[in-house]
Amino acid sequence: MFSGLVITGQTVAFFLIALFLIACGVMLLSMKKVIYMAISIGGVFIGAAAVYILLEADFLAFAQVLVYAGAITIMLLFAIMLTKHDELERPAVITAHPVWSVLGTAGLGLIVLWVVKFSGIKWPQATADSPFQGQDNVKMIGESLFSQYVIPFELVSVVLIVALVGAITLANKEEKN
Amino acid sequence: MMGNLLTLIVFLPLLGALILGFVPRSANGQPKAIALIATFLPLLFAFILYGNFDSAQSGMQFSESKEWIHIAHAFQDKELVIGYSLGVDGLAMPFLLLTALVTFLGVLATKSMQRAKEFFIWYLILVTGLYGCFLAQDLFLFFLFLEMTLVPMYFLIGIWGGDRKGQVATKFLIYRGLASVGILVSFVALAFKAAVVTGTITMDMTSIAQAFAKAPADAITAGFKHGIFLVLFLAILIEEAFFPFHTWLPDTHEQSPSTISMVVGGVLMKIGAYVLFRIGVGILPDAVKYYATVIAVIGVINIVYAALVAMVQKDWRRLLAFSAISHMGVVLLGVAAMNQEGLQGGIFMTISSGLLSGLLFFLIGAVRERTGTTIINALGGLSKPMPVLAGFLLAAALGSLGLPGMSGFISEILAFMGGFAAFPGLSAVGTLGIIFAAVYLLWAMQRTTYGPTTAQLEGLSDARAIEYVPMVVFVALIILIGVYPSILGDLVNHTISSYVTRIGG
Amino acid sequence: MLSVEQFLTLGAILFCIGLFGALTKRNIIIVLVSVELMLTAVNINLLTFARFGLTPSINGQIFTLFVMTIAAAEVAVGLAILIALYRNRNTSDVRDQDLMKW
Amino acid sequence: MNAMNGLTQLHFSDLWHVMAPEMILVIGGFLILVLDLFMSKESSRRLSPQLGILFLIAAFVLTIRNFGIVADNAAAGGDMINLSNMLYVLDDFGNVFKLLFTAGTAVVLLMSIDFFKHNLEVKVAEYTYLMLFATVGAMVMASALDLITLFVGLELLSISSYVLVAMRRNHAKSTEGAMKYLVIGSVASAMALYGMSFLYGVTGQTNLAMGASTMLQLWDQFKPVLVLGFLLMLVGFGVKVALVPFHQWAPDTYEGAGNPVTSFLAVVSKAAGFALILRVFLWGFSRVFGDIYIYLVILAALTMVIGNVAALTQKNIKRLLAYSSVAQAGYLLIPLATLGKGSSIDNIWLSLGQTVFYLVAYLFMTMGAFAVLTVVTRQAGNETLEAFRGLWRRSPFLAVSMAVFTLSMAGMPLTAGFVGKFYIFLGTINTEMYWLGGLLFATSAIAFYYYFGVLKAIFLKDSSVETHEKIQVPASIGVTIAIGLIGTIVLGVYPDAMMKLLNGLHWFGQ
Amino acid sequence: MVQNAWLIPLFPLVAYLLLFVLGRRAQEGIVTGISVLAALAGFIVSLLILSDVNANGAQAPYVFHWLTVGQHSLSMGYEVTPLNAMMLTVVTFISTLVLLFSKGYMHGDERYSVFYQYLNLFIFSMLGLVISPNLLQVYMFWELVGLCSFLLVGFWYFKPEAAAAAKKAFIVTRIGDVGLFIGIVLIYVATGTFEYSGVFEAFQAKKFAIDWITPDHLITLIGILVFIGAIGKSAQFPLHTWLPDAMEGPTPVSALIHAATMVAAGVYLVARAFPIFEASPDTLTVIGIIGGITAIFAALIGLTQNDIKRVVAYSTVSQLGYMVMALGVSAYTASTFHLMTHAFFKALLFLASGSVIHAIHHNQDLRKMGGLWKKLPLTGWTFLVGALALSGIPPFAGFWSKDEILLGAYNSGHYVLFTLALIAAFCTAFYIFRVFFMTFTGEFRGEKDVYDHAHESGPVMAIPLVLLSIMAIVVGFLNSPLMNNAFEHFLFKGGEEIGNVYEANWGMAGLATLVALLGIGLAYLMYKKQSIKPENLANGALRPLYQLSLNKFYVDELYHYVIVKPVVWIGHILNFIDKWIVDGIVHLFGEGTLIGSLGLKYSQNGQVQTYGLVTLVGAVLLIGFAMYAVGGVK
Repeated sequence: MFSGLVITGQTVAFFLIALFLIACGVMLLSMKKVIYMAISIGGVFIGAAAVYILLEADFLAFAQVLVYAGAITIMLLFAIMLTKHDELERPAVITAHPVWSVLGTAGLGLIVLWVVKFSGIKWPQATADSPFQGQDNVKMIGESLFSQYVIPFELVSVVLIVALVGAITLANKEEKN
Repeated sequence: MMGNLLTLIVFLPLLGALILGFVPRSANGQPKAIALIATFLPLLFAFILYGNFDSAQSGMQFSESKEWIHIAHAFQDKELVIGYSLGVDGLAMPFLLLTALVTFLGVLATKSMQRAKEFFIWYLILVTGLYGCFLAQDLFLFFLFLEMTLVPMYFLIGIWGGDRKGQVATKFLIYRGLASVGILVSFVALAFKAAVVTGTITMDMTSIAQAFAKAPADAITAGFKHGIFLVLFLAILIEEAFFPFHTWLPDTHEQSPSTISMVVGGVLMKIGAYVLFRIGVGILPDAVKYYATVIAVIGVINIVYAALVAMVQKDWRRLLAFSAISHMGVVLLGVAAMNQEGLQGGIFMTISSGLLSGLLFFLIGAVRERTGTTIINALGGLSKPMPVLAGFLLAAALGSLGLPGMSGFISEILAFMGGFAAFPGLSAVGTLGIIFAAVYLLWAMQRTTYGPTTAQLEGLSDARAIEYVPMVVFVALIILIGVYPSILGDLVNHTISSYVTRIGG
Repeated sequence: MLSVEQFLTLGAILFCIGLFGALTKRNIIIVLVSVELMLTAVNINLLTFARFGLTPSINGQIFTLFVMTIAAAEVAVGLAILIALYRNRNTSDVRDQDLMKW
Repeated sequence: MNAMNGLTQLHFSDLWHVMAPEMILVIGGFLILVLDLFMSKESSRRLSPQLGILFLIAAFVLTIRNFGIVADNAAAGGDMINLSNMLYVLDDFGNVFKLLFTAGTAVVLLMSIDFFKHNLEVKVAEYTYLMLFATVGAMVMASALDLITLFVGLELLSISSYVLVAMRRNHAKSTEGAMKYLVIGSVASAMALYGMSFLYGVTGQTNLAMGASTMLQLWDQFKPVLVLGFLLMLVGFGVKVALVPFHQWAPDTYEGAGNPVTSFLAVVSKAAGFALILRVFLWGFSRVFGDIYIYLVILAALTMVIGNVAALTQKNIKRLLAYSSVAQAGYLLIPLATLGKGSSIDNIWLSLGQTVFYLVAYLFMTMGAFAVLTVVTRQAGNETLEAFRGLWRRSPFLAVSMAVFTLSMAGMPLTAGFVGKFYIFLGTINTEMYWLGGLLFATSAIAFYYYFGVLKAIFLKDSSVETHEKIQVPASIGVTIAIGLIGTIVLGVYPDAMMKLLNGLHWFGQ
Repeated sequence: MVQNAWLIPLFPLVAYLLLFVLGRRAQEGIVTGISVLAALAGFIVSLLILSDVNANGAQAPYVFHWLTVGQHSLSMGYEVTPLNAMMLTVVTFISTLVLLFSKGYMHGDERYSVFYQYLNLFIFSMLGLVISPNLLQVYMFWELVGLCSFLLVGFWYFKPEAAAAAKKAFIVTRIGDVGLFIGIVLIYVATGTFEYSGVFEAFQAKKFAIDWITPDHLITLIGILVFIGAIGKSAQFPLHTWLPDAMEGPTPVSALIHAATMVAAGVYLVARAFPIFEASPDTLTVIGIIGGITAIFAALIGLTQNDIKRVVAYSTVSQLGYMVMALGVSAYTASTFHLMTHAFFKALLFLASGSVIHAIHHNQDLRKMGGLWKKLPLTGWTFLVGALALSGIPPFAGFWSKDEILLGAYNSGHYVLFTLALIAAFCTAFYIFRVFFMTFTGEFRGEKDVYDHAHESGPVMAIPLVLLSIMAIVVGFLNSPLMNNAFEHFLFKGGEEIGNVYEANWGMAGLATLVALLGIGLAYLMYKKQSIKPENLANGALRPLYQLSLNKFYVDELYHYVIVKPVVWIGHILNFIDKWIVDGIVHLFGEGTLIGSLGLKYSQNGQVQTYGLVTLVGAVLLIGFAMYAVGGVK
């Protein structure tokens, strides 16, 4: 897996970030207190933003921090506060469910891993020169978004309206008639 | 005038059902009157057709044909044309008459009952389905009518049946529902295969038969024919209640009201035999020939097995059901022989069994109406209180066990004449059925009409005037066919000859 | 040099963690969070391909943008539903939600 | 080219030319949204659904107009009418589905009028425009050729649906159903996206039309990853249309949602799912379909069998219909699956015709059934089969209608359902997948058991409801039932008109 | 005249239909009148035909088309040969008398008219059988006479024994009929025709359309199959058991059907179709052996029976055995001649017995009779004539015919058969005179009251007895040297001779007479003189043999336990299989599906995460399978 891997700053960063990401993910799974879980997800989002940067998607990394680590995590916290719950996850009853879940997810993971690494697919050689060399990430996205992808862009606005209205409709308090 | 007679025959009952839908529920007697008219007119028309039928011709007569549904690209780039086409040939004619007769007499035989209006609505829908099955010249149309019989039957058993009606209605429905799968698969496969030869797809039986007849050997492989025939045959085994798929029939007979038993035994279960003749023999004769031994073995198993089981039945209706299965085994033997005698015997036996079943179930229904039971041991000495009914019952039983001078005999001997030519050993085993039939029928007769009359059976009334009609008509026909079989033979002779020449060539 | 496979592997691991969380965590909020984790994994995939794919292009980044937006909308609606649900049942444990079964 | 090199400019006229129905619905949605702010609560409640129906009819009409445009274009031999480099296309495939969606949603709204009367907590205006937006999402799924756009459309539909299911927010079952739908739905979305990401990774395209040719070249080299992507997408979409084993959310959600919403999910949402599946797999994978159709066959077979078997012992009528709709999804998958074996262009037209015909039949019978169900269960106060006991006495009209719908679903002749099944069946024989065709009708035969269970309750049993009172059918429901009835019977007795119509279509613009 | 032969069966048919229409309430006088007239008319036509045939010999059959089967055409029709002209005359003659006799015997029966209907139907069928020109038609009438036998045996349906006997008669004969059925079907398959002439030609040419068996074996097979039909109908061993039971029917029925006509049909068939049998020596041997066994077997049983009608019935079986044996040894003339004489004297014996039975209130038990000579002198005389004829005492009819049979057996070299026949003749003489002595001599052993009321029954019953007695005396002369074997000449008029004919042998005649006289003497000693006590024999050294004979060699029991019971058991077993296994599997599928459905239903546990898990596992399986199938990139 690591054969031929040249240790550069980038790779070190990648492995550190990956480690952080996975650790946050595992924390998310293993934490008992809901609030800690919410915090660990924040970690995941931030770690993901770092990966995005490694992948030369600066704008998206920024958006990730803004939307996820910011908005969504805050929203989650609100929701957690709005809904009372037992602080702790109740102790898991031993059932077949987690076993199967492990098997299922591990199975999927292994399959994907096999496809990615062992199925004999020749992925393109990664090159140092970015395809986006010298171009402004934000500008590229903007141009593409407002020309080629203007239709989905408009549609997303409708989606957001739906989400907005839906959230309000469902979550707001009972009107007093 | 002949132009639309077939359509009238098929749809008059349905029209009757529609009209019945608007009759107030409280109206007494009206439903039956309407049902009588709606089944009598087709009977009348059927006989008009019979009168004008040219039995020297082997093709379809009185055909009506309209294109109905066009399905583009159904097969490769071709358009499938489904036709609304009706017609009668020598094969269909006897079935048409049988249907007309049994369904009309069925109405006549129906006693007053709860929810009579609905009964007759379902009944008339059923009748349309039955007519359609025998008159349809388009495989799709046939299938449609076949499915159409399922729904009313479900209700007729389910509402007016015996103590296990729910279970039996469901069994009937699903069993036959599954059978229609095989029928549909084979039908469409046949149509598509024929299209390879002719270049146009149609579900018209005649054109498909012609396509198969003249197809070069490499265009339609033997393997294909054999496979399709097996699928079809499996369906027929269910439709026709052959061992080991017969168990729906005794249950259905046992649980149905007697009118429905008449129709099931007289017409409905004969659809399978009709398909066997029309499609099996008519379109896939090579496959029938190929599987002849299998068919014959199944036929003989049915003859003997059903007869043996019939012997120990305690209920008349179950006994008659097994008796019918045994008789239809003879049909299989005749078909397996694939010669003129065997096929003719098969058709004779089918029609004969239809008439006899109709009569027997009518009589048992009449007995049941009076005594409240069909359990053989609970009856006895019925000749005393009801000599006429007992007499007719005896006549029917004798006809059923193959007494010469009645339809059963000529059917049996023709089938065996064919059978012995092709499968002497199997046929010899099959003749056991002739002995067993005498045993179980006479034994049941002995315990039912003979012997001392028990006290509670004394003083029961004999046949009413109206009940003479079905009895006399049935017996007259049974004897007519027995004495002068040409009346049936001339109808089917040409059609069968055309089948047989195809096997030869 | 980093290669496609490593990023894809990371994505797969995250996806599976998210999936596992969605299937086993009892708090609906965490379940929703886990789904977000899965979507993040998808995003990593998309961006990897956008950068290192056979034919790298900006499309992957656009796709990611849309996924993020939609994910946000989904979470918003999810939380709203949760609140409504909570109001009705006074619990946010996903395993208590079995009024309807069989 | 200038600095705006590669940028495509969209003019409103182009948009209107291609997307008029979608636009009119979006406009309508916003209009209702705005009007709701200014109107009194009462009048908003009264007016919104009517307005919604009006807009849907407008969209319907505009879609019909689009047929003409496509036909003219095809006659002139022009390229496919599209926007943004084939991102969004105008063809009869999309048009047909749009007709289906608008008509379906219109009927749903019609049914909803009665629903609102009995569910005062539901916010009518929100409900109405969410329906319209959801329909837009469905339309996008039918017309987009771009993964991103398709995804957005899918989510527009899904998110609207989640909210719609939860609309009876004081109703524990509704919110629970919504939650289940949302959890499974978003997991499925994630799966589908994961699959799309692989597809994108190999082709470098989000556009299906352009990606397809790249894919054909790279198929052998990247087969595992492409198949993986395909299957992940299949799983994701499979959840949306409730294929077995991805179907388990459906009964719960169907039961929890209000009747009109359930019928929306069962009909419009499912049809949209199939539109999506057809779009993606026909455009993206048609040339390599021979390698992958077998998975569709497996799923179709599983779905037919499990869906029908699971329904056998179901006593709750809504859950029963849910299972039934699962099973129908199995039937609907067959036309696509058979394409793997018969890949000639004629087969594609046949498969499309089959799918659409069956969906239309399915629309009529399902809508009708849900309409009857609404009235009957309300009177009985429960949703079990018992509610139908002796219905023939209480309301012959409802009884006969329900009988027709049920028989149609069971695939009895002279109903739309039968013709639909037969039509699909033809494809299996055509491609010599006899067993699949056999299974199609065999499972239908098994399904007789539960469909006739409904009929049994209606006709065989006597009413258990103490009062034998006649059921009053509200006008809107009555109209819905009548539409269903006429559609079911006309398509069953004279399918030729519809067949001809389908045959005359320029499915993909040509 | 021969072309009008169809009239003969038509008369009784018309009578039947007329009576049927008149209904069961028709007056007895009218009923009898119609029937007797019809039969009489038939008799007269028969006589005319007889004379015609006597003058012109056999003629080609008259046939008409009946049914087309492909290239074959089945026909129906009628023909007259010397043999069946003889049969027609005998049948119509005896029928007339029996119909007349029945007026007295059945007087007052509730279903008097029905009885006559059945009788007329029977006569029609029997005549139809006789004049059939082809085997198919024979078979049809063959079954019809069986039906009438069934109806008439079970005439007193309310008696369970009668019902059982009727059923037994039908079923046992049907077993034989199936043999015949297969036989004629094979004949059709082999030769393509049912017509006698065509069949005979084919059998001569030995060219058959059957290839799975050599022509010679086929001939034997067909011969034996057809003969099985005769075994059933003519109550030959081992299918003889139905005939004694059939005595449950009214006595006129026994006289007509179970003595004179129907049971002789088997013999008639073999005689009529003799070329079929003649073509295979093996068949003839089988026929001879079966006949011989039957003759001695039934005679031995007849020794000990206590029911007057049963004794006569066993005698019938035995005599039929004679006829069959005669055919087996190719004594064709002797057989047919015995067929004729037997018809007369056996009908006479039955009617006389009937007269006795009628006189003593339908009691048939010999042990309750005795000393009736004084009360019933005419009956006694006529019975005596019949008994003498049966015993073969010259110059009564039976003497001539039986003598010829013995001669035939002896001359053909079948000495075992000859010996059997001789012993049987002894037994015959013994048992019939046993009956005679027990009935008419000694003291009445029944209730005195009955004895006092016993009297002759008037002319309707007397006339038939007298006429038959006369026939029983004179008819034997027809084929005696005294009349220059007129019968034989008549029989072969216009055709070839069939079978072997031997010169009369007075030594053989003496031997036969001696044996008969010995039998009569023994009976005299035992039952008249009582110098040998029958009880002593029965309970003494001969007890096992006595029991064996009394219980009819346990054949019925054997059949019951070896055939009937097992078949019924098989039926029960198959019914069980049908119910629990064949239908059980069906239900298993049904129940299994429902259980599966319940499983699916309860797997729907309301947990969204379970749903997700199922989705995931399904997806993993699907994808795993796919990846396995794809198998990586090469």
